[in-house]
Amino acid sequence: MDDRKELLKVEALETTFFTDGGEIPAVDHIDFSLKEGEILGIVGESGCGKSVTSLSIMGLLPSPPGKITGGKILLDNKDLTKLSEKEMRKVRGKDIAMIFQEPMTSLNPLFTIGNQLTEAILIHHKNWTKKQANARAAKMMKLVGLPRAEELLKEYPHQLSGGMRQRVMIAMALVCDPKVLIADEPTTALDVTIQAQILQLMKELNKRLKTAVMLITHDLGVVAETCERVIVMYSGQVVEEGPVDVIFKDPQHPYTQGLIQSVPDMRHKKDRLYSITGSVPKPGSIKVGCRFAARCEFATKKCIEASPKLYQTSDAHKTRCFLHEGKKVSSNDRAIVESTRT
Amino acid sequence: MSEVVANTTENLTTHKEVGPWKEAWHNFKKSKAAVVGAGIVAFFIILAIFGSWIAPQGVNEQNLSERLMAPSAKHWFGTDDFGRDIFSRVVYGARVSLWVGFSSVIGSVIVGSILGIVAGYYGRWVDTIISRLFDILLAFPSILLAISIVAVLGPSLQNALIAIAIINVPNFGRLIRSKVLSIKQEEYIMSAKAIGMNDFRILFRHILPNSMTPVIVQGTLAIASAIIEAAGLGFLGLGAQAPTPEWGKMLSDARVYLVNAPWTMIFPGLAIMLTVLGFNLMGDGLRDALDPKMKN
Amino acid sequence: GSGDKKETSSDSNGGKTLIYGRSGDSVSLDPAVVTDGESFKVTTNIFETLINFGEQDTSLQPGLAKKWEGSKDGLTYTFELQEGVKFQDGTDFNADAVVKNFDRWMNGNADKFPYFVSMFGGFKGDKNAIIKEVKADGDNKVVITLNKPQAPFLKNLAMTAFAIASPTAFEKEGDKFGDNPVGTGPFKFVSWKRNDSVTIEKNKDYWQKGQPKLDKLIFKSITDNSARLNALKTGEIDLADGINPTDAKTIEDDSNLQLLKRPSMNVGYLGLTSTRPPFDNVKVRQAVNYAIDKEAIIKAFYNGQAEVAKNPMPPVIEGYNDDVKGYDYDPEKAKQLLKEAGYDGKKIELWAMPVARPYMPDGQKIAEAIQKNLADVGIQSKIVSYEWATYLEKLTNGEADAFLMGWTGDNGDADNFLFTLLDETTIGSNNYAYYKNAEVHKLLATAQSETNEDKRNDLYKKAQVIISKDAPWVPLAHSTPLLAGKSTIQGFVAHPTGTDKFNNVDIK
Amino acid sequence: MTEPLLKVQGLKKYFPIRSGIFGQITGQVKAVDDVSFYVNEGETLGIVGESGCGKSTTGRMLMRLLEPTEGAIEFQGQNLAKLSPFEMRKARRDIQMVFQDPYASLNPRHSIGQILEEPLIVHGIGDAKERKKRVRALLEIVGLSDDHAKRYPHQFSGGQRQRIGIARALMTNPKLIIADEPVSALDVSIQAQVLNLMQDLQKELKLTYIFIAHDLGVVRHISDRVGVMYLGKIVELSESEELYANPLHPYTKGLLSAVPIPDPDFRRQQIIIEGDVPSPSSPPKGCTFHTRCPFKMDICTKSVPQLTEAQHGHSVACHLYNEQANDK
Amino acid sequence: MLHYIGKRLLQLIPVLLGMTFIVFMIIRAIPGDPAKVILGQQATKEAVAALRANLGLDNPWYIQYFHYLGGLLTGDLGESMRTKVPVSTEIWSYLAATLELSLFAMILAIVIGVNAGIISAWFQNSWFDYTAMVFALVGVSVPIFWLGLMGQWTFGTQLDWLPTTGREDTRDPVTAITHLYILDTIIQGRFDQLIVVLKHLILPAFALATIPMAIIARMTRSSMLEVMRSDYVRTARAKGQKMFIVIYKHALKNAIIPVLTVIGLQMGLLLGGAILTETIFSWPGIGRYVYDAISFRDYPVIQSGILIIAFIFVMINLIVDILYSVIDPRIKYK
Ligand SMILES: Nc1ncnc2c1ncn2[C@@H]1O[C@H](COP(=O)(O)OP(=O)(O)OP(=O)(O)O)[C@@H](O)[C@H]1O
Ligand SMILES: Nc1ncnc2c1ncn2[C@@H]1O[C@H](COP(=O)(O)OP(=O)(O)OP(=O)(O)O)[C@@H](O)[C@H]1O
Ligand SMILES: [Mg+2]
Ligand SMILES: [Mg+2]
Repeated sequence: MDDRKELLKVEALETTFFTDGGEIPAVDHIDFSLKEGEILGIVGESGCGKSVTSLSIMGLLPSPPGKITGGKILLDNKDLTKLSEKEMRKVRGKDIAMIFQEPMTSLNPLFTIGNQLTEAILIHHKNWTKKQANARAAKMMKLVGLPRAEELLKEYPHQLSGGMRQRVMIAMALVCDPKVLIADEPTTALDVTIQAQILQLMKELNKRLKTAVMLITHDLGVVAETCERVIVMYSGQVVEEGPVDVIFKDPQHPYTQGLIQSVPDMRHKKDRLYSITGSVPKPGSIKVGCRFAARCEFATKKCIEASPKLYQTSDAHKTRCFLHEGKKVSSNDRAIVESTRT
Repeated sequence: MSEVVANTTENLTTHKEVGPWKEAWHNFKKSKAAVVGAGIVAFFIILAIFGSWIAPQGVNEQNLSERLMAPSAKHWFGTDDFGRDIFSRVVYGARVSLWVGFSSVIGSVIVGSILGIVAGYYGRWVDTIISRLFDILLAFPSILLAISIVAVLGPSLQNALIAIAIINVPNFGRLIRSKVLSIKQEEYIMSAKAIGMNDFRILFRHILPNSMTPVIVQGTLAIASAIIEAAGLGFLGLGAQAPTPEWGKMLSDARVYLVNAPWTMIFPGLAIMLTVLGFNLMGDGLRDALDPKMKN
Repeated sequence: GSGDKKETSSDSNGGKTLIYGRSGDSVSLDPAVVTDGESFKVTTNIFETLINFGEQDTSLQPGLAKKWEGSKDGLTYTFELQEGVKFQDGTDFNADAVVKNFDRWMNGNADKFPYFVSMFGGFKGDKNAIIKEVKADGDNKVVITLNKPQAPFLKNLAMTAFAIASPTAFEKEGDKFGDNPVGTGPFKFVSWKRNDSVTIEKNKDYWQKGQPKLDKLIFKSITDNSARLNALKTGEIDLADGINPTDAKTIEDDSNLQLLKRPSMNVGYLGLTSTRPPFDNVKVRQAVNYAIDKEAIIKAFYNGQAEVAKNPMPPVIEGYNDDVKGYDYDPEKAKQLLKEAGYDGKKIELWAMPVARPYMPDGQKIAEAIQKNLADVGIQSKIVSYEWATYLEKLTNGEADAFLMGWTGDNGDADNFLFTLLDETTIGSNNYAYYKNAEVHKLLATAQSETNEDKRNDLYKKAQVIISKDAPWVPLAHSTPLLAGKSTIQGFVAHPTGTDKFNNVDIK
Repeated sequence: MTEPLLKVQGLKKYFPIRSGIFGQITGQVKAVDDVSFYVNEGETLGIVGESGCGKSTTGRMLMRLLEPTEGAIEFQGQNLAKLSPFEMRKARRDIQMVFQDPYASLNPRHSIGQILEEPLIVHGIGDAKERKKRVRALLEIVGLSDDHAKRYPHQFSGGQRQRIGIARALMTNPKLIIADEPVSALDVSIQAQVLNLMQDLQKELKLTYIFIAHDLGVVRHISDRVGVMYLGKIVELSESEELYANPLHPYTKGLLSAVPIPDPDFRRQQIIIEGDVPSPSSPPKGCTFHTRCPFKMDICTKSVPQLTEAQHGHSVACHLYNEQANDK
Repeated sequence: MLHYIGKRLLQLIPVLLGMTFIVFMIIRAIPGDPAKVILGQQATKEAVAALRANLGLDNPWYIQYFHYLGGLLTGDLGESMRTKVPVSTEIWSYLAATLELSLFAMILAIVIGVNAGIISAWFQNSWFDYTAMVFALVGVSVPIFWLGLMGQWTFGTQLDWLPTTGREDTRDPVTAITHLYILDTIIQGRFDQLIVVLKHLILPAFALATIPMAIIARMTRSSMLEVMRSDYVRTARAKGQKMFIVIYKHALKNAIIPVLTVIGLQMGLLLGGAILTETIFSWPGIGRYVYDAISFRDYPVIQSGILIIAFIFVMINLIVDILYSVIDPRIKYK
């Protein structure tokens, strides 16, 4: 259906935190891929492993306690999990760039914007002069729609508003033309009007620069408006995957269904919101059975006793729910089937 | 393995009634260093309480014929220039040092808390005056202040203790003041006000208990430094008086024997170091357990 | 300069330098204005007095005065001066200079010249002033007339405080004289780093030929006894004062070092304030005298470097009564006396000196030993201490029950011990025990103006008998203060007063 | 129409900015600048606006947790702004508050039982037994169980804590509840639970809400009337249906169009409001929105538009409509 | 900035004034008459009375106080009752001795402490981390006088590597110009003396440096660990920056701010708190100077000495605050 190349492929990724309280499998056999130039949305509630997934890709897990305990992260068929720190450094910023949720804290408060931008350039363009780097920085600042680019370069982060800082972060991420941009909740900390500006910008840049974007968010609205494809995560697992229209029109997993229904719609007033009972389980607390079973209206005995796999329900649509069993099992899931027997 | 983990997390969130103190204790137990520290402190507390049973010899039992004997089976730590058993004196000394540490810190905590709370809660000119007073006291070279106070009151253990308490007051005062100021901004104080609670109740039910954790942490560490300060004053002859077996005083008495009878200096010195180390370890552990924000 | 401490004590100029480590710095280098021994230690080598003490005693020897003569009535003294002596600034030393010095003192006030008033009663015009006038009789004779006879007058004059200074210098410098002292002595002042060191160097024009032998003499303050000994061992200094008795052995064992002893001219005692119960009862005081084991104390804390005391003054001083028997260590007798006295078992305060002094190397520890002795006979005590100045003040006010104290003689005269320490008129100053005995007072007062030595000594001997019976003190020890020096030092003789002259000291 | 339960007139809060050697006042943050509105019994008034526009400050002033700089707060015939601190404490029985941060608004050292009982103790309601009973009752009402009373805040999830916060607000049987962003810290699925709970309670207990939020969807869902705040002022105030269907103020229009809609098919004409919210310490002259307004006119930079009724029950503070009103 | 400094200096006035008052009252509460102390045991009553009058001690305390304050206003710190030397002329040499010692100690403490802290944080839970932190813990638990004595005994007496007393070779004294001997010897080109001076510094400086070193190491470590968890460090790493640069450029600059506070406080403590070290090493410093003055009841010296130490202490804090704003552009002092 889509013949774009798969740029980044995550296979059976497993990331565990080894804490005093025991092992927390924050990311538990995740598979997905990101194609050239697409915007892939990852949604899920707080703590479901979105950030851990992205940090695993970047090789920036807080370690200790975090560690990739299984799976592969293939970028152009190169397995990032196998790279040394030194090789990984060449990938970061150059091939994969990342922006974070908190524009307020993601910039170093003690260095000027210019300093931080040119630093990002000079790391990967060792033979550039300061001047070249500065020019490039200024150009990027204009690209992300920041006025007074030259002046801003001399200013410190605290002198900028949240929206401006997030633009700087985007500029910084894109400064070395990465192939992949991971944006971890880039607008959560911003006001709606500013969020709209930033999302607009990201869409524009994606079109212009053809950078593939992995957009992590918990806001279904953002997904609907910005992404082509979406992955829904729940408690460290992917529970549903598919193109945006499909997921929103035909959500198959009860969780996705509930999630979509529980958002108050601004366009028309519902008398009562749909609500999913209970709360998200801590990763690792449920080992057997569907992790959503306890909150699921349709849960059967089977859901508690056996773990569902990610079932391919149509060409581009996968669901982790027994209701959709019987359709063909995706090849990636074989690994999971084998390893969940532990 | 992972089953156990699952159970504990479950327990914490849904089953057992674990109060904040219990949880702190739980965290505390996890740190080996803290447990070792607490063990050392407990050990010295036991020495302090049961010293008279543990010590093989009376603390002031002189025996001039057995002066300055090297450590032996009879006198584990040797004897001093009065022929007194150093081991016994070190054991008794635990009582003195712990007494100084605890009581001076309790004194400064009480006075510092009162001043800090008044300053932090009422603000305005009261705050200005008290804060300036703290500034003044802090700007004093603390040892000189302690020496002056002892000079006024006369050298004795009790007065050294008072001097140490006084020099520590501004530390606790400031700590509490800033804590009160920050807690005042907390939303649960706002919500306490919102339910119509009066200042007094807010202060004593909410602000005070919540400002206590850093005080406990700081207090533990302050006990450690109070013991060292007392030893320093004792060393200058301004602390405990003879024949009190205060470790610092023992060190200063033993100075002249450093070459001829080093054991007279080594054991009291080690005792100070160990006790202080114990309190420091415990304080670090408490900080991690009680005040995760202060955690390193 | 190589600055390497390993080298022998000679300087790069080929000169001989000796560093004398001591416990404190000088207050001033003008001997007339100070009272402390550390100041005198330096000035005695820059200045000279009319009369000198003997090398190791307080006998009177010629100094800047060749000869002297006193009149029968003890009111006039005539001094014949050395000739050809010059001050270090070139000013001539003569009768005129001496008179100017006396004028300076006599026209001063107690604030400026405290020692003068202590020793000579007062200044010009004062009621109690001893000295009436000082006149030059030609170039080389000085006549001093007194208002009333003073037996220790010549001994007083021999004290370093009354050394003769260059009138040109003190007139020019005024209050600053203490920073730029000029005398006739063997050494002249070079520099003073406060709290650290005073440097004096050889006076090349010194009138006594062949002296001094050293080129440079440095007085270095090292407060702490152990540190000072350390510095000696490491060669940072050559000679150290104030050696702990306990360290005597290490020094003797060290072939690079020699132990030097200062003849004793002091007394360390336990005062019993006779106005405070239970010590208002003479029997209790006597009991305490029996209770204390002086021998053991001396053995333990003076390391044997002291002599058991039985009188309030050391035996080297004329007038010492060796016939006084003193009190032996006899706890039984003490208990019995206490019983007789009806001692109620009241716990007393035992005051311990906070500082080390030659007569009391470690007040705290001696107090501990005494506490034990007292407890053995049934007197419970609590050891109390104050910071030194407070301690003295409170003793002066008679606030202590029993206290450790001591005295080092200034001029080697019996008066300087017995009168100063135990006369009723000195209550409120040095008679801390508040001892008062009319008979003793009469004896001591008479002795003050008795110029016949034998008669005078008799009076003192009588007084000692009474004092011993009244037992206001427990005299503990006459200690031998210790010094240590490199074994290469020659000719050093420690003086009992603590002010050592370096005229003949040499380094091999 | 009956008297409204709460009527706010010309409410202002200026925070002084202190600096200089003696900490003298060198400026003001006009956090809330002349706000007026009313709330009828049983209804929900929603207040929306971007961060820093003064929503919380308004809410807190209503309870006198912050002293208003100016203005009247009439509640059941009393002017709250004039009450003595003692009287005000009594009055708080009838007005309660639910806070944004379910983690920070509960004292971590007190058990849930203690937290819930406290308002009763403070107001001297009932004896120990009755109080316990009421605690139990309210725990049940907010969907928690009896044995939760012994636990401590950190042992609950965010949603549960927010229920506890609501229960606490209900302890004294208040008439008015001011909810300051009660759901914005919660996940969507939890948010729905809490919103439902609040709606149910309102019906059951005849509560009146002032619901502060920045999520327009949530506000629309729960409110009967909505006020839009911008930089310390209410710029538009109307029935919620009307407001969402027919926003008048350019800011409201921009705001509504900025909200992402979870429907990939939904296409609309987006009005992107440029720039950031100016600082309340130096608000723009005239209409405070003119710096970002796509329909700016000359007058906007000069004169401050007043909140006037443009259509029936629909007030707006914008010169565009003032003119229309004038024209008519 | 200048405005801010001016403001801070103005705020100092009440603190220092309060300080003079407290010191004044405390030292006058110490029993013991300076006149008697100065004149010694032999002094007569008349001599004491005369000296008291001369020193102005017979005036009521408030007159004495205002007299003293009046002097201070004209820059007169009074003169030592004992030596009659104006405090202002002699205090600098003591202060310089202490400054040299404590600065040297502080530099040691900072260089070693900060780097140990960084490396510990970088390689958290490594053997280096454990060893360094054990040392740091022991470091804050050891009484310095005991450490000083042990050092003196080991390196001075036993091994004979280093001198144990004073600041210079007494036989070849440094000609004081600034009284900071390191400077003086350099100015005079006496590098042989410089080495001697440095040798004298080592033992006392190490004794003195132990505690601040330990505290700084611990503080740096915890501050670094916190900063290293921060988003901007993650951002820097996400750019592909080398760990070394991330740590020494991005993290350290942020982490150093709380450490600076500690450094300021410790520096203040060193200045006034070096008494024990100065005693053990016969260092002619200000702590010892004031301490001796206390035992001699030399009121002007005590008053002015403490005042000056306090003044330096608050100035150090001011400098630390100014450094904050140099490092952290967010801190703007109006
Ligand atoms: N440093 C850590 N130590 C231990 N556990 C961690 C750590 N970081 C994350 N986790 C665990 O990993 C799980 C997933 O966290 P992650 O940050 O990926 O969530 P998220 O989906 O990004 O949530 P949010 O929306 O809140 O950002 C969490 O539930 C947490 O328990
Ligand atoms: N105590 C205070 N002192 C000074 N300024 C304050 C204070 N409290 C709030 N402000 C200022 O008042 C303005 C309004 O703040 P308020 O908290 O009411 O905003 P808000 O609309 O609730 O924002 P948010 O959505 O972030 O909660 C802000 O600019 C804030 O900086
Ligand atoms: Mg996240
Ligand atoms: Mg708010």
